This record gives sequence, structure tokens and C-alpha cells, in this order.
Amino acid sequence: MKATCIECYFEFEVDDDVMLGEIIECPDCGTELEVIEINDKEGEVVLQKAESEEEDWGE
Amino acid sequence: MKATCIECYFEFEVDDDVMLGEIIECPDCGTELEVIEINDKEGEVVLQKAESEEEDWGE
Amino acid sequence: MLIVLKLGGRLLAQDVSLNEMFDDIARINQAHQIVVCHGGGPQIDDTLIKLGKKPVIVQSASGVKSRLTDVETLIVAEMVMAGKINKEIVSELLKRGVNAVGISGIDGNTIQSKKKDKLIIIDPERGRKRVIRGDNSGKIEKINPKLLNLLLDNGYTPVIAPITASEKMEPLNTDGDRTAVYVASALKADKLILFTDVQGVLENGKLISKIGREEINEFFKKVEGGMKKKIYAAREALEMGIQEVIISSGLNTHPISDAIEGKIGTSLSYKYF
Amino acid sequence: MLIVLKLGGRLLAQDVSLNEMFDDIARINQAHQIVVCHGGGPQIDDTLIKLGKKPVIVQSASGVKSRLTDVETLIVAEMVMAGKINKEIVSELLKRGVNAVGISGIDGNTIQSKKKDKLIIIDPERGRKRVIRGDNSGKIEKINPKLLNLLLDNGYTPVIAPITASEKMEPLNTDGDRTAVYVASALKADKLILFTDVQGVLENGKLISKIGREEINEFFKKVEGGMKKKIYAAREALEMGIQEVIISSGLNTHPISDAIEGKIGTSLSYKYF
Ligand SMILES: [Zn+2]
Ligand SMILES: [Zn+2]
Repeated sequence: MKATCIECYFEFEVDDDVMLGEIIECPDCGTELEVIEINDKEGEVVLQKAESEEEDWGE
Repeated sequence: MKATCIECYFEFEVDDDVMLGEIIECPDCGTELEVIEINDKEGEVVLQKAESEEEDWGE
Repeated sequence: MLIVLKLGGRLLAQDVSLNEMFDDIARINQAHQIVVCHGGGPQIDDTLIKLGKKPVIVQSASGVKSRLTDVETLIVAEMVMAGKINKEIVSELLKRGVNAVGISGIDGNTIQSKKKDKLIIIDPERGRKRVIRGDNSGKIEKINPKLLNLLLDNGYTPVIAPITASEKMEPLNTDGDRTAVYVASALKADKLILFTDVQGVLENGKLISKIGREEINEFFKKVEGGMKKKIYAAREALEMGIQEVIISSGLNTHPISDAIEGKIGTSLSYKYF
Repeated sequence: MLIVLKLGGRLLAQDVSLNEMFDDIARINQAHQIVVCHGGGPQIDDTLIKLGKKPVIVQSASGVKSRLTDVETLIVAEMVMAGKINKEIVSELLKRGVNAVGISGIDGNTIQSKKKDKLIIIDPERGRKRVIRGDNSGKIEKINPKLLNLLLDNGYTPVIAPITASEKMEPLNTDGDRTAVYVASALKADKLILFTDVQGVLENGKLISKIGREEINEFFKKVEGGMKKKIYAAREALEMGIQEVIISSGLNTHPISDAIEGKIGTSLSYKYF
């Protein structure tokens, strides 16, 4: 599977068993990227920046 | 088992397998009476008037 | 105008959205004051079953079936009605700009009730009459309208769960229709609408639009089950001085405005005929 | 004086009566204003388990463990906190003559929070980082104190469950300590007391009576788990202008008055040293 970093446009390979929601680190710029689409036909995954809260907010 | 109606003081017999909470009708005056104590040693049950609400009050 | 609405548990348990109802509340709330009362009986049963507890239904000496609200059932009633259903309604109203505040009858000692001391049942095993204690349901005795008026006067829309306060200030499970009746009376409401999942009082499948003073007792004999309870509640409200009680389906479009205009539902009033 | 109390879920889950606490609230309420906030985390877990659902705990990429409040968990949180615990506290206060009114943060849009958009977890099966959505917990953004002030001004004692309103007016599960902090700040409370089931901040088993500004960060490193969260909350409150925060056990006799007099608990304040 091919992927393109949305921050630095670096193209890289990801494992074929990649899952939706998985976080991948760009090998070039280090940005954490979330897999939001897997396009099997094109052999491509679509990424967006991964940002998240770590704290526990609830009871 | 012996019992005495608390309304008309009539004395009468009740079955030996009587249970706490059971309702007995006085054979003389017809008052509904609740068994509130079973005194095995004396062979006697203690009664009080049984009054209750029949409607369903809750959800 | 002040309108008290009762959203029944069966209505709220329907697998359809009540968007039309909530939209209508938001629309009417702009010109009038609304108080929402709700039930939750079927939802209590559902949660009891999910918790592995069978709802306890007892049969009274005269054959009336009644729920025994034991301690476990009371806690589920509090959870389901004061927690889940109440906050769901509040959320739906807030989404539509209605400044809803959800309380239960126990809050601020607003709804005071008498605890059922005991029930006389037919013991199913022995076939004899027996007293059982430990019921936690309450019959409303008195409403203290101060908190409700304070909320209404300050632009809030009260949403009321039928958990009421015993003389000893314990929470009690209380009938939602009767709660709505007493709230409507204490607030001197102009109208009380009892929303359920049927179109109103039916006779041979035909909706009865109006019922006056003389006819109420007649219909009381004709109808059965849940509708008998609704007509009973309506009569109680009329006796308490409410001018009009409407029994109607909450599943229509514009369920409130159309009911007020007499287009849908059964209207009960002593003004008729 | 206005005092905000937080009764933690662990404290409320203890198998002992909190009579001393409720008696003390009734005593102090005669001369001062009290607002009660509460938690309910352990009770949510209990009910989830009774319903046959395992509490979902996820581990974030940096190792922090966090509850995932999925839809089912949110409903249980509403039931347990806004229903059961809230009404139990209201009942205990009413019994003692305190005119308590139980609400949740969502009522009257009183506590507004931000919904957690997503969590990044370590997938336990694949060992890789993954995003999960569908969390229904909220971080408080803003308090609208109007309803709370209205209740206080009219002699009511608010009891607040930590269910708050998202921007879309959905109910969200919210941390009880943080709820108490924000409520205390919005009401300009004189004191905030976080009651738990331990005597306060301990160092080598010895209770620390006072912690000033400089020491807080130090203790933040020394303590663990639940107490770290309490100190974090206390610091947040002090930064928001609260003069004194007390972390103390709710199981003592006179738990409030003795804490205020400095006889028990750990007092945190920027006034010290
Ligand atoms: Zn990159
Ligand atoms: Zn007799």
C-alpha cells in the first residue's frame, strides 16, 4: 500500500494489513497520521493528521 | 392454633400451617385480620386489622 | 397559557423519533409556558430484565394486578426515570433552544406522597390472602409548587420524573399520569395533555373527539387497561379544576398544536354540553 | 461563606453510612451556603458489570489508562449518577431539613463541555497505535451559574451530578473533581473540599496538613493515581482563584467542620508561606 504524508508530501509504503484508524508515523517528517480511507483498488491509503486528548475526562 | 378477633373478641381456630402476613377473616364479624405473630408455645396467633391499598401507585 | 404535558413511558419506548414532539414544544414554548412530566414503566421493566431481575407483579385480593416496587426496583426506577429518560428529554429540548431543567418530584420536596404501607395479595402458592410489606410506591398527597414556579418565572422549562418524597423523605416510585395531574392542578395549568401511543379514546375503533362530564363515567366502564387509567387521571384533573384534559398520540406531526386546536385526540372537559 | 463539597464515588461506595457527613451539611447549612458535587465512577463500573458489560478501559499511546465512554456506558453514567446517587443524596439531605435540589450539569445548560473527538490507543491485539471515536466524555469549558445562583438565592442546596452538555447539547460523562472545581470557581466559593476515602495527602504514611504554592508541584510528583488527580484538581482550583482547597476523608465525625478548622485533611492554599 502506498501513502502520502499530508504534511511533507513524502511518499512511502505501508503494510497491506493496515486498518482504518491506525496511526502511522511519517518516515520523513515524523508527523503522526491517521488512516481514514483504504483504497484497495488503487493500492493507496488516505491519511489525515492524528491529534487526540490523552487525559481521562469522565467518571 | 387459637386466635382472638381484635374487633369482636370472638375466639376461633386457625390452621396450624398459618403464615406470618396471612389474612384471616373473622368467622363471627367478618373483619379481615392479619397474622402479625405466631406463638407456637402458647398455640396462639396474634392478629391486627388488615387494611391495604389495592391500586397501583407506581410506574 | 400554561400547558402541562405528560409523555408516557410507552410513547417514549416507541422505536421512532419524537422529533415532531420536541420541535412542537420548542415552537409553543416561545409564546406559552410548558411543563413536561414523563413516565417510564416499560423502561423500568427492560432494565430490570437486563439486570437479571424479573419485574415483580402481584395480584391483589380483588384481582387488580400491581407492581411491587421493592428496593431493587425503586433504584432502577430512579436510574431509568430520574437519570436516563429525564436527561434524554432535557437534551432534546436544549438542542431546540428550550432551557430545560430536569428534576424529580423529590427535589426541593416538591411532590409529597404517602408510602404504600402494605399490599394484600393472593399468595400464588397457597391460594390464601397474605400481606406483603416493603413496597416503595407512593400516592401523591400534596404539591409544593415553589420550585416549579421559580423555574417557570425565570424562563426555565421543568421536566419532571415521577419519583416523589415520602413523609420520611424517602424516594418513592409514583404513577406518571397522576404526577402530571397534580402538577397541572398545583400550577393552575390551562391545559393538561396526556400523550400516549394511541390516537385517544376509541369506541368501536372510532376516535371520540369530546367527552363531557356526564359521559366520563360511561367511558370509564367501556374502556380497558391503560386507557381506563388515563380517563381516571383525566377525571381527577377535571375535578381539581383543570379546564381541559386531552388524551392524544404523541406520534403525530404537530402533536401539541393540533391537539390544542381539537384536530386530533380526545378532549375531556366539564365545559362540554 | 459558600462552600463547595465534592463527595467522591469511592467515598460513596464505602459500606458505611455517611450520616456524619449529612448531619454536618445540615448543621453548617444553617449559617452558610453549601453546594454538593458528587462522582460515581466505581458505581458505574458496578452497574456495567451487573448489566453484563465489561467497563472499557483503553491505554493511550503514552501509557495513560482511560475509560472509553461508549453510548452504553454514557447511559449507565446518567442512570447511576443523575438517577441513583443524586437522588440518594437529595433524600438524605431532605431528611435533615436541607432543601436539596438535585440537578446535572446539563440541566439549564449549566455546565458546558467539549466532547472528546477521538482517543489514540495502543491496539492490544496488534500492538499498533489506532484512533478510536465514539467517546462520550467531556472536558468542561464554561459554567453558566444562573440556575445555581437562583437555587442558592432561594434557599435551595444544589446537588450536582457530573453529566454535562456538549456544544450540541448532548449529555457527556464528566470528571467529578473537575466539575467541583469549575462550579466552585463560577460561584466564587470560599472553600472547596474534595472528600475521599483517605485522610488526605500522605508522605511516608504521615498526613501533610498544609501545602503551599511552591510545594504543589513537588507533591504532584510524589503521589500516585487518584491522589495525583485530586492534587491536580486542587491546583486548577487555586489557579482559578479559590482561596483554599481541602482534601480530606468523608468518613470522619464532623468531616466538614473539622476540615474547615484544620483539624483533619490536607489544606492547599496559595496563602501559605
Ligand atoms: Zn511527512
Ligand atoms: Zn370478629
